[in-house]
Order: sequence, then C-alpha cells, then structure tokens
Amino acid sequence: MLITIKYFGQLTEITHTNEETLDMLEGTLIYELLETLYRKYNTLKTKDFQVAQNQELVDKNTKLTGQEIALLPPFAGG
Amino acid sequence: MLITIKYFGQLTEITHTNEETLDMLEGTLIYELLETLYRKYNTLKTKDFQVAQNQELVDKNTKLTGQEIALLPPFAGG
Amino acid sequence: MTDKKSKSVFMEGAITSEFIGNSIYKHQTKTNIGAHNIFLGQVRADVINDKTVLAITYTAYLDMANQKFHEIRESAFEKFELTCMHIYHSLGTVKAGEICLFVFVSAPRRKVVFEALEYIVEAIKADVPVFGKEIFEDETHQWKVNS
Amino acid sequence: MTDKKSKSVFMEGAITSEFIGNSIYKHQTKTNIGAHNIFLGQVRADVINDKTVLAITYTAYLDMANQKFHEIRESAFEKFELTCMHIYHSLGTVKAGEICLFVFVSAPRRKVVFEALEYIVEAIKADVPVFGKEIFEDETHQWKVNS
Repeated sequence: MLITIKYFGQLTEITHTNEETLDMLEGTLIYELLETLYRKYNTLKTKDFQVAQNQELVDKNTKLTGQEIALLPPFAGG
Repeated sequence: MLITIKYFGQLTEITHTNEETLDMLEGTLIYELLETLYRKYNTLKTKDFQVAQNQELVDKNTKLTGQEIALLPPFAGG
Repeated sequence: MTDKKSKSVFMEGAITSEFIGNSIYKHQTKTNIGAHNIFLGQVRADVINDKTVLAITYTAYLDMANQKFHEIRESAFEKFELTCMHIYHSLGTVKAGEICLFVFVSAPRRKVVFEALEYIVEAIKADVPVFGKEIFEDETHQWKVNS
Repeated sequence: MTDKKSKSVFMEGAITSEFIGNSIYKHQTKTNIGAHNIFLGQVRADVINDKTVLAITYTAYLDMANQKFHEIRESAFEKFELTCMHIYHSLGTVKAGEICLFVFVSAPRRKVVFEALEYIVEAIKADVPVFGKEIFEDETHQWKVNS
C-alpha cells in the first residue's frame, strides 16, 4: 500500500524533502510507520510533532488507510 | 451662593437652555436644588438623569459646594 | 516604549477608515508589539416604530468626559501590561454605517489585549457623559440610551 | 445580511494597513452592524540569545489549514450571532513590525464580538497547521512555537 508522507517546518531540515512515498503493509499502524521513518531519519525521533491522516490529527495507534500522512511540528500561526 | 447648572441631551429640550445660574443658600443639598428646578421645569421630574458636582457623580443628599452642577441624562457613548 | 501621553479623544464627525488604517500603519515601527485589538462602534440604521435612524448627533459634557477618558486610560495602563492605547470618539453628526468610536490597544502578547479592550469599551459606555440624538428620516428624533 | 461565504484566508506577504482600512470601509454599507472587533498579529523583533528577529517566513499545510479555517468559521457562526467574519493570514516572509494575521468580526451589538474574536484567534493558534521560521539578522533561524 503506497503512503504519501508530507513533512513541514523544521522537519524538512531533517528529511531534506517535503514529500515522499513509502510502500507499507495493509494494517500497519501510525507508530509502526514512525519506527520506519526513525530508522531512515535518525534525529526525527528527537523532534516534537503531531501526525495527521487525511488532514485530521490522529493517534499513533491509528491504522493507516492509505491516505495522505503529514508530520506537523508545533503550530505557529498568527 | 451662585451655582452654575448645566443641562445636557434631552434635558435641554425641557429647559431650553444649556446653562443657567441660580442663587442658593449655603448648606443647600442637591435634592433641594432639584426641588427648585422641578418647580421651574415641570416635566424635568419625569426624566431620568444623574447629577454631577465638580464633574463627579454625586448623591442627592450631597451638600452644594458652589461648584458647577450638571444634570446628565443616560449616557450613549460609542 | 510605553506611550502613555494623553491626547484629545473627541473628533468632529465620523472616524474614517483611512484614519484607522493610518493609525495601524504608525504602529509598525513599534516592533515589540505582537498583538493589536481594535473596537469600532458603528452607527446602526435601527428601525424604531417604522422609522429608520439616519444618523446620530453626539454631544458631551466635555470637561467631565475628558476627565473620565483620562481616568479610564490611567486605570487600563495600571491593570494591563499595554504598550499603547488610543481612544477616539465622534462629536456632532455621524451617519448610519459610519464609525463613532475607535479604541485601539497593543501589547507584546495577545492575552492582555482582549481583556484590556473589553474593559475600556465597557468603561466608556458606563462612565463617559456622551449623549446621542438619533435622527430619523422624517427629521424627528429620539435620545439614545446605552444598554 | 449574514455573510457566510468562505473566501481565501492566505495572502502572500504582509497584510497592509491599507488593506485593513479598505476592509473596514467596505462594512459601512452594512448598517445593521453596531460593533466591529479586529485582531491583528504583528511580527515582533524578539531578541533571542542576543540576536534580533528580522522577519518570519510562514509556510502551511495548505489543504488542512484551509479546512481548519473553514471549520473555525462554521463553528464561530454557530456559536455567536455574527453579521460577518473575515480571516486573513500571511504566507511567505513578513518583516518585524508588519502584520501577519487579521481577524475581523462584526455584529449588531458589542458583547458578542468580544467573545467571538477571542474564540477565533485562540482556535487559529491551536488548530491551524501554520509554521513560522524566525530569521535573525545574521541569517540564522529558529522555528517559532505558539504559546
């Protein structure tokens, strides 16, 4: 199952990309996806961020649905 | 003791003046001054207003000090 | 950089949107400000007994009103950590749709500007001797009362 | 006369005082409005470890941000009897002293505009995925976090 992952703000300084596509197994949970990303990007683990799936914040035990995932560092609007 | 009395807003439609001077006895209280004014202006009694002496709102049992008296209908600022 | 000097509050006629825009512009040099909050009072074309309000003519007990504005200003600066505060009120005739009150507070952070602005506007409504004559289209009038 | 249509919130660069003045001007035809309340967020020249912030560069997760702005708008109209509501947020670089957020609410009477404005501003700060990179005079940067 192809998952598009978007990175924002300071997280892009770690990933050096705004967006990538990963192939994950059906039934994978968000935290399992994060483990995969932590292996790829060592320092990502040290950063504070929330995860959105289909533009809604989700818990790390949520199942991947195949929709867009976004890693969102602390908001700074206004 | 000469007292200057100022009228504002709708009260001026009763008094037909913005300001007048009355000669009152020393020791006169505000409500006694008002009795005098009610005799002069019949419908003044039916109107809602506050009294200021020296630009501060005062109780009707306050003694006249000889300073400026103002009759203030409800405020409508802003 | 606290701007506490007292200025004239009353202006003849309506307060224009250009005046307000310009007042905002002047604050762009104050780079310790992070939040502005602005209240604008606008004259409503209320319909009362089938007659529409065209304008309000404002008068004031000027000496007392200026003294009250000064007290409100001092008290707001004491209660709230504001960088600056401006108050303007119309005198004379202001048409429906035009602005008659402009209150502008600024501070480094937002929390304080919300509290300060409401405090100031409520104090103006309650304590400042300003009187408003609502003029109807048939040239009759009634006297406005704050609620 | 309730203006509930959704418009674009994001603008490239700073929000100018002329834009704000013009937005106020456009409301003078809405003569059922008695009270406006405006919040402006201005970029502060904060000094952090002896370095001064010159500007903030804003980016956003646009699809989600627009959705959140829409939800905040709907929820504010549901909670408060507003005549109209406008929200503008900058994207890209906004210099210290310039305005990056403009929230404008209007209603017949004042009480509701105070409550609504604070509600909307707090919701924007909490829920909208906007990111701010604070640029220092030596071209280094740090990432802003709302408090």
